[in-house]
Amino acid sequence: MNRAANDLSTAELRELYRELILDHARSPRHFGKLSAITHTAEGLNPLCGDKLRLYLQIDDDDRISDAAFEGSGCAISVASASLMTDAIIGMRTAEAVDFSNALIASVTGRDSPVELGKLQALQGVREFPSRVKCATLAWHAMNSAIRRDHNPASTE
Amino acid sequence: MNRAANDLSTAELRELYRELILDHARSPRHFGKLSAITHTAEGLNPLCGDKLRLYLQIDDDDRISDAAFEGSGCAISVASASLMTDAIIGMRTAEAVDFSNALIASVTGRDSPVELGKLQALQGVREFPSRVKCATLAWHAMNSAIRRDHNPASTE
Amino acid sequence: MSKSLRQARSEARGDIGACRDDFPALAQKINGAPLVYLDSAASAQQPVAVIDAVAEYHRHIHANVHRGVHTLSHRATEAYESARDEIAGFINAGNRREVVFTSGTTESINLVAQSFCRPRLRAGDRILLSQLEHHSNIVPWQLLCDQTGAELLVVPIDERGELDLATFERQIESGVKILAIAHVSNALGTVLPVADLVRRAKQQGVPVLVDGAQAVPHMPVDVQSLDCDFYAFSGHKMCGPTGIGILYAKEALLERMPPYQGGGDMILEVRFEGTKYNDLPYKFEAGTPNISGAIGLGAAVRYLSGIGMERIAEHESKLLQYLTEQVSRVPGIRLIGTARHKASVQSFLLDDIHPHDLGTILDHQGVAIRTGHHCAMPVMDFFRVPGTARASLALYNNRVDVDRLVESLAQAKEIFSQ
Amino acid sequence: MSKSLRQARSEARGDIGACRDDFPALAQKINGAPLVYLDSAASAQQPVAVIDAVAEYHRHIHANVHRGVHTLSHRATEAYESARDEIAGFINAGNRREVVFTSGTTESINLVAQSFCRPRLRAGDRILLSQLEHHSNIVPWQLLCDQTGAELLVVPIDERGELDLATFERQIESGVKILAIAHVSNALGTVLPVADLVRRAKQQGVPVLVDGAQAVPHMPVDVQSLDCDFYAFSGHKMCGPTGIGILYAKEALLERMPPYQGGGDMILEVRFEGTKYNDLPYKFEAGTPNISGAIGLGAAVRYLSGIGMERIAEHESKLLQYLTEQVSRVPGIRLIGTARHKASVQSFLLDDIHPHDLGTILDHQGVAIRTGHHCAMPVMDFFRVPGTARASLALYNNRVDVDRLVESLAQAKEIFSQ
Ligand SMILES: Cc1ncc(COP(=O)(O)O)c(C=O)c1O
Ligand SMILES: Cc1ncc(COP(=O)(O)O)c(C=O)c1O
Repeated sequence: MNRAANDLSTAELRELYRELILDHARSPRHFGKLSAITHTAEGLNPLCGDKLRLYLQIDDDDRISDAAFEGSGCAISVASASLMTDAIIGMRTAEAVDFSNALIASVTGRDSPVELGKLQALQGVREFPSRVKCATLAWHAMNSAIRRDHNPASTE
Repeated sequence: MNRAANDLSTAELRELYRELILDHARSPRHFGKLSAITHTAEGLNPLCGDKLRLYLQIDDDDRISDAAFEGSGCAISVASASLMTDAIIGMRTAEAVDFSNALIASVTGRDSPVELGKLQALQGVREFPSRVKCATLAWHAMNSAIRRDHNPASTE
Repeated sequence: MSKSLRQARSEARGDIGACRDDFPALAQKINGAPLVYLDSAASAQQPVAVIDAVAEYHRHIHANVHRGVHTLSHRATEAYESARDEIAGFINAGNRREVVFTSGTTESINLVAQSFCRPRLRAGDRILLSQLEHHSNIVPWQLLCDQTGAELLVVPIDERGELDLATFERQIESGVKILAIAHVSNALGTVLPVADLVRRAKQQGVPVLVDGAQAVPHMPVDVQSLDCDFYAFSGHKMCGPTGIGILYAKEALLERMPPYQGGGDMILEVRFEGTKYNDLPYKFEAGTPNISGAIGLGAAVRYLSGIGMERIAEHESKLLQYLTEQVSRVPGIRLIGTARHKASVQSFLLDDIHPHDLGTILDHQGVAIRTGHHCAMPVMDFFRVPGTARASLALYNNRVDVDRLVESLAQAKEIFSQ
Repeated sequence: MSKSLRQARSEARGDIGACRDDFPALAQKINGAPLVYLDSAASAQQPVAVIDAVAEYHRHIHANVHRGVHTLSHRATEAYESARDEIAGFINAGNRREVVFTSGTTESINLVAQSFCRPRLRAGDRILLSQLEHHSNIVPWQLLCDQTGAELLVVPIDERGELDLATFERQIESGVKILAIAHVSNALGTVLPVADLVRRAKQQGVPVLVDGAQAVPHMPVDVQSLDCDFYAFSGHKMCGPTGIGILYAKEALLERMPPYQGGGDMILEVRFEGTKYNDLPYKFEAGTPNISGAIGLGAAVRYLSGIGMERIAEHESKLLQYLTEQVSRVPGIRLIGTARHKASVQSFLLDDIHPHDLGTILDHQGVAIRTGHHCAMPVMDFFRVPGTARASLALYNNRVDVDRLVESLAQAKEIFSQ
């Protein structure tokens, strides 16, 4: 394999596996159960066996007062779930769903990237179409949980 | 289509549909039931829907004392059944089966043509591989009848 | 004349004759004569675009689908799933989840019989078919009757080969649990008034399966406007590969149906204690699918759409009219199937020549027709014939084909007049 | 070096390396690097001989089979049926009637579950599988349990990925109605002692289905010497087309089994009052078969036989040994599947890198491996891993492929050590 191609390839890989992603993958935030759960959903990625359960606590004001997740998955899906839970706590559900849809559209490359703050780190998957499903799994699960959809959210 | 090819093709066709074949197809001998039936078998050709039932009367001496058939089929299969019933009446069963196997081998082109008398007329099918099954249907049915095999004889 | 010139001229004339050159199989000689292929109702030939799409898939794209992160697997999955989208668009399915890849019409019908009907049928329940069905739309229901004690009810046909609608009206009100009916008869060419039949069935709450094997290749089909619950068809009859077909089904029904086969890809999670099924349409696609078949079918759909199903229907309809006229003029011809609304097929008998003999004589002059029962024995029984000779058309046929057919019928008469 | 020279040299060395050039897909670059295809257990690539056989079939031979008198139909039938003969010879079936074309291993197993087992199972009856089965050899049996009230019994495996034979000995005597077992595990590579298992099962009168999807491509298989009742495999894993597979079954069993699907071709006679089924193997081939798939599979069998299954087995076995050695040396590697008798597959994990991430990093360097549960979730559960990375070999792989794999594992470590 020639060196130039190799370097390019490595650069793209480093873009995908940024420090922030690897950090969240190794030490996911909000990992575990919640004491009071109002909404929950499962996310399954049959492609690689990523599997997570998302817990939300939504208050009377329709605000996500707490969020957590359990499960196992690749670095991308775990980091994505970790970053997501961090981001959505405190949002109203409608806001969270809008944000989620914007993120999904952005990483699938359908829209031009929106302002995502830290979640910008997930943009690396745009060059890796087969990994988009990993990045979006938690977000699909959140949408299901808010919709109170009882089928496992699948990215297929 | 050029004339030479056309003539050749016509010659082969005339070889297949000889006068003797057309005559037996139009006026099949031994067509109908027998009054006393000791052996019978059905022959089916799923390819074209040829369907015949063969009736044999076999005496204590293992001799075919009478034979007849009913059913419908193409010119080749009806003529073959007609010629066959003509030929086997009076034969011992072992002899009939030998004759049948020789005929089948001959028209399928597996053996060099044997002396078949009138049945020589069936040799025309050798040039028409898709019609061999028509020519052999009655013969397979005869073999089944003598074996007392209760499945319909099929040429598939 | 160069190909492009000929094409330009024929396109200017508004006909689709030039497409014939896209089909390599049609350029060969058979028994010394140029092939006249009048057996597309049994299986159609493939244009180069389909042959090449399949070969190219295997040269550069192939890997197993849905389960891989590597590039080829991703490419193969994209190609396979785009074919589904293309097919969904072609028949105007509500969405891609309603388009299930099967191995053909036969499997599609068996799937509906076993997965949709079997759990909900009781002894004495009725299944309504018509007398002009292909065996593939009869035998699955007979097996189901054996399994459940249900009974077949058959809509009769008349001498033209049309449905007896008065009888249908009575039958549909007699407690039928499913209506399974052809869109176009493969033996007679009759086009059934499917939209009307579906409307009547719906009034009675009867679900409807349409066997579209002979319709999709020959006319625009819109499953939403037909409003049927299930629609089945085969790739190989529409210039696509063998071993691939489609079951279209309304999403709400598929959701409630148990899987037909078990295996890889149709599950989300397998434990010995129990298994979670995958989403639609995957729940019904167990095991490694016919990936190249799906891709070839996608290419066939693109090819047909490129010409336009309206144009194809018009071309075939004119040609069928010409064929029927020309063949009718042959002394001793008896036409079988003379419905007012027909597509692409004409069955006939000549004198007392058995169809099988006719087939051989025509073949010897390069003219390929089908002879026999056409997997529609009840139709043969109705007309009290052991079989028919059947000429069937596709987009690539033309008047020369019809003229050659008529010439060779004359020769058959000559040989049999010895 | 010219192809023929290279081929001559490698043949002189007695290896089969030159066959790699027969596979066009292997000559491409992926992400800028030459493709290293280590995913043949999911689906193998096709040699030109197979790609061309299928294209040539559609260019000059295609028509529907079994039902036509015209030349193309006859040629297509001959080609289709010769493929059956070739396959029968390849696995040493007793005769061609025992070789049923299906759409793949998955359908073959579903056919046996539904047609052979379903009518003879009662609530509480037992079906014996092993813990290393592919989902395609689990889910059909789970569906059958739902339908009949039968129960699954599972032969456990040990840490190496070998069957626990002591437990098997007890289980096989506990009133089992069928044993359904892999010949080679797709996730672990374990070769099961199938002939011994069959012998023990026979002593108890238990019929045996062998899932040979991962065996037939990699070693000589003789169904008569194995003495199993059913043997299932897929075309696409053995360099043949997708959408085609085989069910081998003993004639005496097939004779007594009801049809699996109903449709054209599997019948002799259809009346609404009842239907006569066709002879073997046609009784089990409803509808227009995957004709080009069968012909492609015939070509694949000719290609593999031309090289020789013994030579292929030897080549792969040496290469697997090399692969396992080289991979073991990578610090942080955990091998999954270390049976004493293995074929063509090595699963592993690297550090705490998720297999999916590993797959992406390798793919980015042109190395295609499979990652995930490999449709064998119970195996993953046993090893308490969410999935593995799996490198799998075929006749066309070589040491360079292995070396490239090892290099790219090193890069993965580097990326993850940030
Ligand atoms: C051991 C084993 N059994 C069964 C199957 C299923 O084969 P297919 O998907 O071709 O039906 C596979 C491969 O996917 C396999 O590896
Ligand atoms: C009307 C009709 N239905 C069903 C079928 C069965 O299709 P297939 O054999 O492709 O499954 C055919 C063709 O054979 C047909 O013409």
